[in-house]
Amino acid sequence: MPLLEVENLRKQFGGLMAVDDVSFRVHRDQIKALIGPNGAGKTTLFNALTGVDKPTSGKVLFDGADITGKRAHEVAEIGIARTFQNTQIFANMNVLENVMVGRHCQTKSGIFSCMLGLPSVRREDLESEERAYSLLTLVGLEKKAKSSSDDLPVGERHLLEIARALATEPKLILLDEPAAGLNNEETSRLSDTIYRIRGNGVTVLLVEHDMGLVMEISDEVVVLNFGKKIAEGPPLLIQQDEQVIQAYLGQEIEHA
Amino acid sequence: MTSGRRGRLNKQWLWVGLYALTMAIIPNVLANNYYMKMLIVLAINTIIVIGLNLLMGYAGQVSLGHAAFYGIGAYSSAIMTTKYGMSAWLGIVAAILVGGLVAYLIAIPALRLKGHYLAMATLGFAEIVHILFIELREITGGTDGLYGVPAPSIAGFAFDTPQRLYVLVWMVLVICLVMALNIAKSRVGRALRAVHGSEIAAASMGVDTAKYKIQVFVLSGILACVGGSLYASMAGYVSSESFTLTVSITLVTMAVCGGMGNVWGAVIGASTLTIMQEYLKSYNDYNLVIFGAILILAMVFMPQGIYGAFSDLAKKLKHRLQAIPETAGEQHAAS
Amino acid sequence: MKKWIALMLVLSLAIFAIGCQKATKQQTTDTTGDTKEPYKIGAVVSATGPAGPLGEPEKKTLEMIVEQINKDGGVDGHQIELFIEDDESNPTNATTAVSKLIDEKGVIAIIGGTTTPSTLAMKPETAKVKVPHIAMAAGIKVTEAPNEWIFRTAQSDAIAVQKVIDYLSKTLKVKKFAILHDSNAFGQSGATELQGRAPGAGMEVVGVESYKTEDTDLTAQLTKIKGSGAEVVVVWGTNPSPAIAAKNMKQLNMTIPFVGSHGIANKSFITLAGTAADGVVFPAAKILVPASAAGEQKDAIDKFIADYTAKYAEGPNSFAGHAYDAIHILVQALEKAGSDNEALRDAIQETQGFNGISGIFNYGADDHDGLKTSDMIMVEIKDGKWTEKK
Amino acid sequence: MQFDQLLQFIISGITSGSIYALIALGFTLIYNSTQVINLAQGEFVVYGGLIAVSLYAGAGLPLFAAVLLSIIIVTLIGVVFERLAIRPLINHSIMTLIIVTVGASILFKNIAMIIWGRDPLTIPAFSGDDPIMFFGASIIPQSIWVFGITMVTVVLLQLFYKKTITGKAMKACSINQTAAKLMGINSSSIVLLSFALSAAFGAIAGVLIAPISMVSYSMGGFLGLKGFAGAVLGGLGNPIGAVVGGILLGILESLSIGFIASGYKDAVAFLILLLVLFLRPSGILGARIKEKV
Repeated sequence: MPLLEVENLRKQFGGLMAVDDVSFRVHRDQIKALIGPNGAGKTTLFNALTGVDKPTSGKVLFDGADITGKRAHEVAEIGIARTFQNTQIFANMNVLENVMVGRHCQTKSGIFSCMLGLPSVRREDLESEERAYSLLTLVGLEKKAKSSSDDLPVGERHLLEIARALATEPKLILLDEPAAGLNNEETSRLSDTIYRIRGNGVTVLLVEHDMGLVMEISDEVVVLNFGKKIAEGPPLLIQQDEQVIQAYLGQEIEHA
Repeated sequence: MTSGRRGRLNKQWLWVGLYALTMAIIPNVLANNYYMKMLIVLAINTIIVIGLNLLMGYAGQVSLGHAAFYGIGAYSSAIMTTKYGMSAWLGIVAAILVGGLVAYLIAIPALRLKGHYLAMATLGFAEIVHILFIELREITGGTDGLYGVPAPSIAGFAFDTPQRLYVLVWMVLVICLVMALNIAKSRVGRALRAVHGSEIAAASMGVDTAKYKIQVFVLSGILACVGGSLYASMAGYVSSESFTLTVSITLVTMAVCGGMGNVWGAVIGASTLTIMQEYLKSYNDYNLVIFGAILILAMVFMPQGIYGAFSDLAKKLKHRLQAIPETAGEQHAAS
Repeated sequence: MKKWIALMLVLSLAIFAIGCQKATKQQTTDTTGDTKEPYKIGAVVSATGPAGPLGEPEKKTLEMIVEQINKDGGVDGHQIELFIEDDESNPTNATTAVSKLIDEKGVIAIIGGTTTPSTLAMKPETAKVKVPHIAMAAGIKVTEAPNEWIFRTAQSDAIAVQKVIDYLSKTLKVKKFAILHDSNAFGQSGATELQGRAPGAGMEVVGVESYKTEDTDLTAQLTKIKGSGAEVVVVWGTNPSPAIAAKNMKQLNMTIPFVGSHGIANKSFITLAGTAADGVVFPAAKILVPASAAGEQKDAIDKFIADYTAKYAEGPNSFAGHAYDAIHILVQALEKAGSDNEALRDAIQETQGFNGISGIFNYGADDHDGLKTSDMIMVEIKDGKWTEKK
Repeated sequence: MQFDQLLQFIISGITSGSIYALIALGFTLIYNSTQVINLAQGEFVVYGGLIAVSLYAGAGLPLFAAVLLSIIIVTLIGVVFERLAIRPLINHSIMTLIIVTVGASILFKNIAMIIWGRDPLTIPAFSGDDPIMFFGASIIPQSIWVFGITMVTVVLLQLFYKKTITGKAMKACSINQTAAKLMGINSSSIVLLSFALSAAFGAIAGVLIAPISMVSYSMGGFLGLKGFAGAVLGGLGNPIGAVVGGILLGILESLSIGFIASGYKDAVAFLILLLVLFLRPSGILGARIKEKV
């Protein structure tokens, strides 16, 4: 059974069909990439999968269960975590606390026990802190644990978001353009990190513009154009796909 | 690393202890009814602003309507005691229940709104409540208000003078402060700050944003009701004029001036502004002119509030101190 | 840079304010050497906030009279030291102000507040510590039991309302009238009282409409009253709304009589309402038409008007009169009984035949209001002038 | 209820509503350029009215000169306020800026009390007090002035937004400040302009209502509240929304006097405002807020 099944998903904004009848599957322990020219509907698709937006129609199955239309925090609890293209760092917290927010799904203390400062709350907190710290080490940000998250450069913000998403202990992580703003060296470190994430048993679905990275790490690629899926397959095949080349070329001509 | 965290926490409780002690010593130095009343008012404001800071500073949800909860607390107490002859304790319980319920009912639809729309909704709600205080004469006594609100008592000991009531208010204040600090550093506190930082990201981390927004709104509403209830016991008299839009705005001003997003900011803001407002009264007509000017200046020079300004200053000093050994050595060499 | 400019601007403002403060302090402490301890008297007025136009003349009057008394040698050789607190029209401030005056300043008697809510907030405080208290607010509850320590100099709403009821039923002989009132304490109390007394005089209240003090337009309320079949509209509020009502009535071509409250007993109403003020009738103290008073009371009124006008370049209104009466009654009692609180209270209660601005006061154990309906007159505005309506 | 009565209610509502609309317009301008709710907006109205009174009755200027000069002076006050108190904080949190406007409103209000005293003041109506009959309902000429000038103002504002370069820049700033900055638009002068314009709109409202409802130092808070409510009801940021919201609020109040009870008129108006917000979280004509991720 695949981990994630997307069936005939549609998302419409007014007259615009941003995601049009898209279906694909993500298998366990895969690294799957979602690519396409600007405005192809990749982020919209992510939003529809993670409950940020409600899909207009279609179905999302996760681990065999229908999660279509569930709210964002429920999706996170089920085991899908994500990062954001325009990073959504909690600027009012330090780096470590940002990751500790990710522990939210894995902890339980309610407002009353927190108010009273029960020992169980303290225990949970310490545990969260230790776990968060080790995740920061995983992405290489442990030295900045106590700095203000607002001061991080763009590249490190993406890394912080990855650590934060991992803190939810997901089965599937959705990465939205994690390489944006990274230099070559950082990108290669990122690909190591992504491999390590998969090594820890977390399936990866990523949106990325850096074709080098995509072709290097993904097992499979899905290509979207104008909201429609135009190709799916291993990187080598995709690179030769006529329609894909057309889509990207078309865009380049437009840009020029 | 964990030991460092422990150290920080201990320091925090040290501050709480110092604060509680100071607040307990003051009445022994300034023992007259007037100072005691001002101290009670200060403590009540602090309790309300602590709640408001959790709501605004932590969760980022603006309320321009907290005078309504303040009033609901005061009126609930007053109505229960003067109309139904209940004890003042039951009055406080009633204030918490009524206030919590009202806060819950208004929070569900209102917290779907964002930014200034939320501010307007809470403001509108407070105006409606204020009008009800005036118009429901049968229950609220109309503009004449309600008087003869009794003070609470335990086993024959009545908190009926400002000195005695202050003991009760002091206890409530310290409890509220500790609870707020506990929340602030906990999982829930982080969730609230996450909601403020980015609602979408918070939700994607599994934070049920709607739930937490409602919880913190209800909590801050309840704290304001507790404050109102204590106020009714102090004044013995409740009238709609004490719970106007101006009061709501003053409370928000206290929260912002003290420093948002930090419980101590609330304590500092409420204390400073309460004292300043009272002190400036001796300037008669110029009183509010000066107050307005100070407010503008405070914001221009301390945009992060008093707490923010001082913690910035402390950080800078720390850097300086760390830098001193080297530069000092150079200076010696030069001279 | 701009920050510093702003800082300097404000600092200078602050220094200016401190200067003013010192100047006024010097005024009050500039007294000739005397051996006896001064009598400390406290007052709480609403000098600012919505009730500011009422409280400010009260404050000015208190300052003026105390200055006069001190210049004339004080009370039995005691100078009077007056402490005035502004409650900003907020009862919460009134309760702390009372404590400040009693506990910090050590005053032996309290005058105030301006508004009914503030006074009601002060009432239990003065009673608790047994300090004689003379109120200047009109609400009926002010002197309701328990009233051991509180008296008042404002005409209670009961008197003003009775005056209006008499005028409506006996002079105009109408059967139906409508009420338009401010939703504040002054307006609500008047409206409640009017509704309570109308049936006894054989009249029916056919409409009760209210407005907020700041409302800019009252045509909607008046349109409703117009359709109610009222023969008279009674407007109970303070400026500027009754003036707006008078103008709006003209606009709506409503020709039924406009009867006001003593809240419009000031020149401001005539200025604001312009020609629409003509024909408006309202109950007021005799200070408005000094000729309506007689004997010693007339002399007192004339002197007060002359003194006040000389000092402040504007005439006093009836609220100023409340302050005049309060401080004089208190001083008389101090002369008689000294500063002991019980004795002072009894002396105030024994005040008989005091010729005040608002009337001739006769307090008693059962009467802490001291005034009768005959102490008020009905005033009509004719060509922008006040005349007694008989 | 008779037709002329109903019509009178609606006319009364439009009279107060037009004033709310003008104030709401001021809110909208500042909101668009800074995202700040200027809680001192009502004070501009008060100053407009009070300065006009001083110039007319005190300095003896002709009415229209007094009115015009008053508007100019208040505009300058708006400019000075922006330079001294808003400019230094423009990159700080919106809450900080709002508290600055709270401070300013307290400051302005009490300076006005010291200068002009506590009693309300008035100036004569622009073209007399004789009411005009309109299908059995009556209306005073000043109300027509208020309504007319509100309409003219909003039309001019729309033209300004559409036809002039500065106006287009202002609109661009309201949509996306960073992008506008990248396009070379000087957003700080746009902010200044928006304060100047909204002070001017406030002053216009002040001189227009001085003859109808008198002005006193203390009415700014109340008027500001109504203007804010109107702006939110219509949809923050949309000038047409501000006018629609303001007038609608006036009509709602006046109809609730007619059909419910005058004591509850504000409660009813606010209740409807809340219901509208709960159904349409960005007001009647407001754009949907959408966070981009």
